[in-house]
Amino acid sequence: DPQPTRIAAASDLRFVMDEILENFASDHPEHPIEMLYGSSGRFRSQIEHGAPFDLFFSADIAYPRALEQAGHAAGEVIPYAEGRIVIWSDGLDASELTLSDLADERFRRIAIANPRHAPYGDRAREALRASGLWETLERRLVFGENIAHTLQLVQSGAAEVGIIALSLVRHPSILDQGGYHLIDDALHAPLTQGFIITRRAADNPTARLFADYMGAAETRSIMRAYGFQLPDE
Amino acid sequence: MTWLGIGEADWIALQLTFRLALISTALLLVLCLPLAWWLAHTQRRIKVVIEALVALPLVLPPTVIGFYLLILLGPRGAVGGTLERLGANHLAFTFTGLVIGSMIYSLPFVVQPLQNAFQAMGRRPLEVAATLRAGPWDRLVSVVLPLSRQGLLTAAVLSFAHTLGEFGVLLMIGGGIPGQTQVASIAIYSHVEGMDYASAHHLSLLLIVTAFVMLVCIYALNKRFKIVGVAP
Amino acid sequence: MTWLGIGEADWIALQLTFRLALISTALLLVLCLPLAWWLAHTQRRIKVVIEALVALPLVLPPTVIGFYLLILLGPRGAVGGTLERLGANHLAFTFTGLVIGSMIYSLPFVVQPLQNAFQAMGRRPLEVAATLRAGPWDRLVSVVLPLSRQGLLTAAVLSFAHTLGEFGVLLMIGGGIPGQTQVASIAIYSHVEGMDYASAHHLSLLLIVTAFVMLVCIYALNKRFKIVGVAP
Amino acid sequence: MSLACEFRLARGDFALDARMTLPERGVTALFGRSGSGKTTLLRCLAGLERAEGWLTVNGCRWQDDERFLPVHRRPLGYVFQEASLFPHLRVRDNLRYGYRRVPVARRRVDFDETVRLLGVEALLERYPQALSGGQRQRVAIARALLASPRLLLMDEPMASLDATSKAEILPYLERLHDHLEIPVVYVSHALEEVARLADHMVLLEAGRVLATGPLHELLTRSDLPLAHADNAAAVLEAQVLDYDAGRQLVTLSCGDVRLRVSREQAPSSQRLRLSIRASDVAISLSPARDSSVLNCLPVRIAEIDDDPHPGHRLVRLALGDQALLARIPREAVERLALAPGMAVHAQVRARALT
Amino acid sequence: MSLACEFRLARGDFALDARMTLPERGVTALFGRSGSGKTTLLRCLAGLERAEGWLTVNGCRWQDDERFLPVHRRPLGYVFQEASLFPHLRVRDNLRYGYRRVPVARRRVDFDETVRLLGVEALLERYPQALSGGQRQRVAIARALLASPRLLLMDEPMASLDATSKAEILPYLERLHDHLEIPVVYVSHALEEVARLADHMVLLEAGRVLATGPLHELLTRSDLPLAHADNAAAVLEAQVLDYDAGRQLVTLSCGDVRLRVSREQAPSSQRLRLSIRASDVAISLSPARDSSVLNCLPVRIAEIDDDPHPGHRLVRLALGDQALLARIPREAVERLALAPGMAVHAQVRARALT
Ligand SMILES: Nc1ncnc2c1ncn2[C@@H]1O[C@H](COP(=O)(O)OP(=O)(O)OP(=O)(O)O)[C@@H](O)[C@H]1O
Ligand SMILES: Nc1ncnc2c1ncn2[C@@H]1O[C@H](COP(=O)(O)OP(=O)(O)OP(=O)(O)O)[C@@H](O)[C@H]1O
Ligand code: MOO
Ligand SMILES: [Mg+2]
Ligand SMILES: [Mg+2]
Repeated sequence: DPQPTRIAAASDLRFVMDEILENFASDHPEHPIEMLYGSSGRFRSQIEHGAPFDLFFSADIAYPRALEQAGHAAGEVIPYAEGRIVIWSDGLDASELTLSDLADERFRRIAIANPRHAPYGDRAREALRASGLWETLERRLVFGENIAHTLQLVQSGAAEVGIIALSLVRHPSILDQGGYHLIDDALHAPLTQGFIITRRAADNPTARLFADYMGAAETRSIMRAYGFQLPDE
Repeated sequence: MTWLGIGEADWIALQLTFRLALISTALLLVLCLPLAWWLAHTQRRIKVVIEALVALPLVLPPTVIGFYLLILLGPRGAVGGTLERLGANHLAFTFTGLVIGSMIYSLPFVVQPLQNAFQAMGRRPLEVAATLRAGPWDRLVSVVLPLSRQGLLTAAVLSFAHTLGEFGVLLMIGGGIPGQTQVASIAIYSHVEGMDYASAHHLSLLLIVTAFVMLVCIYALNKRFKIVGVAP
Repeated sequence: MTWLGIGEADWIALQLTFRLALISTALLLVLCLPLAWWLAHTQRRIKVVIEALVALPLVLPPTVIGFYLLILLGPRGAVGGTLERLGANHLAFTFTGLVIGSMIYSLPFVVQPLQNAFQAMGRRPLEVAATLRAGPWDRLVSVVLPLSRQGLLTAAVLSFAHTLGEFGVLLMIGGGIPGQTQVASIAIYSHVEGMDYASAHHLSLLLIVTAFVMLVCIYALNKRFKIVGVAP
Repeated sequence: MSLACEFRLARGDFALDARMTLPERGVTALFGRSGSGKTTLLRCLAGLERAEGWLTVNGCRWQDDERFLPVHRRPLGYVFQEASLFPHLRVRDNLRYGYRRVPVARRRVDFDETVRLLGVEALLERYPQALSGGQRQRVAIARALLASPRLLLMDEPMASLDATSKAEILPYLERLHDHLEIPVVYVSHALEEVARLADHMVLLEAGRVLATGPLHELLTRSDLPLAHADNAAAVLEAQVLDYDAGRQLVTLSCGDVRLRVSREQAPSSQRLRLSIRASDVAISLSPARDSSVLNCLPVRIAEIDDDPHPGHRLVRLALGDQALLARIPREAVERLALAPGMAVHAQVRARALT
Repeated sequence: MSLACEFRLARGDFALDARMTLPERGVTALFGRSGSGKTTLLRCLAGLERAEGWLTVNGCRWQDDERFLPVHRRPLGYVFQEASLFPHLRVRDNLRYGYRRVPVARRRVDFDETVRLLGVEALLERYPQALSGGQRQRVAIARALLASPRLLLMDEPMASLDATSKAEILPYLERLHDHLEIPVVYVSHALEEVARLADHMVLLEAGRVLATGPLHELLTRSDLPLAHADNAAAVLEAQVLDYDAGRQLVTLSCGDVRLRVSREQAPSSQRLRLSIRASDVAISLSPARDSSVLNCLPVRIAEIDDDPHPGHRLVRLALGDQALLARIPREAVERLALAPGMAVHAQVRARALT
């Protein structure tokens, strides 16, 4: 029984990758793949210390770049998407909200990912700063460890509203619960995401195959459906 | 303001951590004393169920416990919701919430050593004290606590040390608010994830050294005032 | 293959979890017996330092311990690197690595209750056994272990339950690889992150119920064969 | 009557079913074989066992179907059969444990005196682990006394004490019992200790009270096991007539007869208690004039009984309205042709007890 | 000589500094006041304390500067002064603990017989917590014996036993000591127990050996405290001449004099040991013919000493080459004008010990 090819993917890719993988598996049933989701930062340090991952899809292109420089990559860093951030709330329809509405006192707690290490959190902070809201809101912010955790803080109702990844709120179960407000991407630096094939997978045909599969039209349309902007569009 | 390679926010986190550990350990000791006593002495069948329940918080990953607690203590949960209806604030992202969370998770570390100590002590010293006019409270202070000192110490050390390092529960229900709920463990982890390894190492080292010095002092004091043993 | 609302991968994770908990608890008990015995009986100064060291693994957040362990056991670390040079594989992301990690983190839960039990027992029963021809091993089996049963039980329960729920250390040095290092706690958390709450609840519930039933059985057995107490 | 009780309690096969009434003051010896329930009965009195039944002390109801005075409210002193010192307290603090808990106004026992008389001054700063068995026992006795009890329960308090220590402590206990004027229940297997200290006696057998009454009655009753014990003895109450300080001799009257007993000081009271062991009484047909034995009393043989001692018979002698026991070799019974009703002379070595 | 040792050990203020030699078999009584170091010495013998010095048993070096035979390799039996039953084992398993660990071929004590003679058959299934104090002690004695020891150390084994239990156990111990042919070191405060069991005696005072020697010598030496004790006694070795089964009387010769002693059965050996308490000896100037006292022996007054007993003097009497003690009222010493060198008659009540 051959070892499946193992992909470590940032948690914002959780839903989209599941769909892509489903297609890949039916197209290439002889190439088994195992998907692990988590925070990009953790995967980066684990790969540095010998983690058996064949591909690494990061939420921030900086991580795979660092790995490449340290010689952990087989080949180049490939940018695959640009992420977007949205305002989302579990209790009300956030499509009605704008960034400046967050100043309203009824939002006692606003969840963002931790800007210190989570790329989505960093962009959320940029956006809040750019709209001059950071000082007002800072004391009401709570921080998720990664973007999926940030989503949970909002889902539990403990934070009335949050700034999270568009790719996550496009999940059908969330779309059912009402809308979201897309934050203008002019307010923050682009969230360019990239992946690498790790050194251990240099001779792994499945890894190559999956890397190529990311460029397939079917895949690209799924990515788009989850709100990602693709690099060359 | 950086000192010993540790930024101001981290100093605050450290301070918060020790406050949290101290408060939850103290509260736990007080609450668990009667429970452990009851467990040590009851003959009732229900005892084994309670004993098993006490250990259960350990069984789930702390992040998951934290998640369920977040729901429970948040505005829509049974506890948080009730508080909101009473005009108070819910407990998610509050220091009180952290205290509750770390208490639940450290419960077994306090109950079990105490229960063992009480069982090992037996009833004899209490009987003797009673014949010498000591009432229940008096017996607790003058006999039970000194004689179960080793168990109390273990309970306190395990609970305290464990709260210092607690991460999952605190992360979930704390929200990492600097100065309020961002404890050292979360700060260290943030540094690691953010690849600020120097800060992570410094803060880890400081936490370890402080805890180590505290523990050595406690154990040394304990040894100094130790009963020499029972034999001969 | 879904049964009780729990998928195949989760069953595997659950099995892995129990195997890990069993193995690391068993190893810890064996290793900690002599250490706890020495701590209970030595008069040397260094004792307090060792006691403090034993509690230290608790002080850092598990994820951070896991991170340091990852460095240590990985191909560039002192341990992992040495192994690689000797032609073996490093230990990061292996089941062995998980065992080492969970043992380090559970160390204090095993040492301290055992040490307390040994201290409470005193030397008298050993002296008596020695006058009745029991050699050191014989005394261990026929006197020390039965008389410190409560402490052994506490040590085993705390270590076992704690390993079931351990998340941070295991995630870091294990990487959560299905079938190899993805234990139940990581699986549950994955479900939570993936908003597959149903699976998370099912797996949590199963873990809790299994652990609860195990604990109740253990405690009931313990009660059944219990010494009735010391007083007349 | 000052202490009365009735207790029922089951422990496995063993069942305690005891009812007794003790005098207001003075020492009651609790006597019985190993396992007969002495400790259990003491524990019931102390309230350490929740027995069915009732207990009245000095007119106060301590326990009945409705009430149960908790142990720490019962003003008692308890010397446990087994080691009971607090291991975490020095001897001084063990002693002060009960002492401190009695309000100053109600303290009736002096700390320093007790410490001195029980010979534990030199041990005050030690922990119990650094004491010998006998030293521990003395500390435990002192600790119980220092709680100024109104009921003193002592479970073989002198079992592991040497004769000299006993000889030092007994007179102190005697004085203390007098001084405190409280009932004392005293378990001991040493008949001599009991004869010396006790006025009253309760005999237990398999959890039941076999007999209860004044010590001197029970000691000589041939239907009870005491008269047949190795160290069977009679206890006589006698009137002091005279004290000869030079020869340290007291002359006493006991009914019609006169008795002489050696004694260090003049008796302080008009009455003295004497213990006369069955083995200390010899019978002669004629009065022995040139013997070292002090007393040669005219007595009448009341009864000649079997004696468990090999080759002996137990002879009950009537001395006025009191009784003496004599353990006589079978050979002598034959040789002297002793028979009930005969008037003989008893050569008696008596000991003053109080 | 079979057991010889020298030990030095310090414990706080207390220092043990004991050197002694014990006979190959037979019982050595270890006597001394509370805190004199008896328990400590036993612990040194057992190897439970790492004392300086050396110990040789039956020609084997158990301990010296180089060697230290660990406790479990020393084939001994130890009855501890304090409770020592394993709380996690039933009485049966407590008893079997040492028994099982002795290879079958080396077992010299019968399980069922020991259990029966110590009266613990009914307790076998109980846990120690469900036993009374005396029951625990009996189990502990049985347990030590069942380990078929080659050296038996007993620390006040009968302290909390009633007279009847003692009377049942003592003959068994006696026989066992004979049968096992091992040295026994026996700590007891009861002189009577000691006089009955022991051949040899070691007197301890403040950690030092005050005297050591055959029991009958030490008991009557007036420079030692024993002769002045309350229950001072002499022990005589006598030759059996005749047994009168009907009267249960043994006739013995002790030097030139004849003695008669009551005894249930005919003595099994030609020698008997007699204990004669100082308080059981009366002096008369003329032989008393019509007294119930069996023996009226011609003796010579050797010495008249002070006696701690009020109003008494201690008279040492020479009986052939052996000695008797008599505790005589001062009054009688005057009245009969007793003086050293005088020939008098001793009225003696003797007890056969073996
Ligand atoms: N749990 C129990 N199960 C069965 N019997 C018990 C239990 N506890 C005590 N006993 C019995 O109760 C009886 C009374 O015990 P107690 O301690 O009162 O005796 P005691 O008269 O003090 O004896 P001793 O002189 O030996 O101290 C004993 O025969 C003992 O075996
Ligand atoms: N740690 C210690 N510090 C000081 N003195 C000690 C210590 N341990 C024991 N002792 C003393 O050693 C002496 C000998 O004790 P040991 O137990 O041998 O006496 P013992 O002769 O058995 O007395 P007992 O008849 O009372 O049992 C005692 O006086 C005791 O107080
Ligand atoms: O690396 Mo993430 O996508 O912030 O969890
Ligand atoms: Mg008793
Ligand atoms: Mg002793």
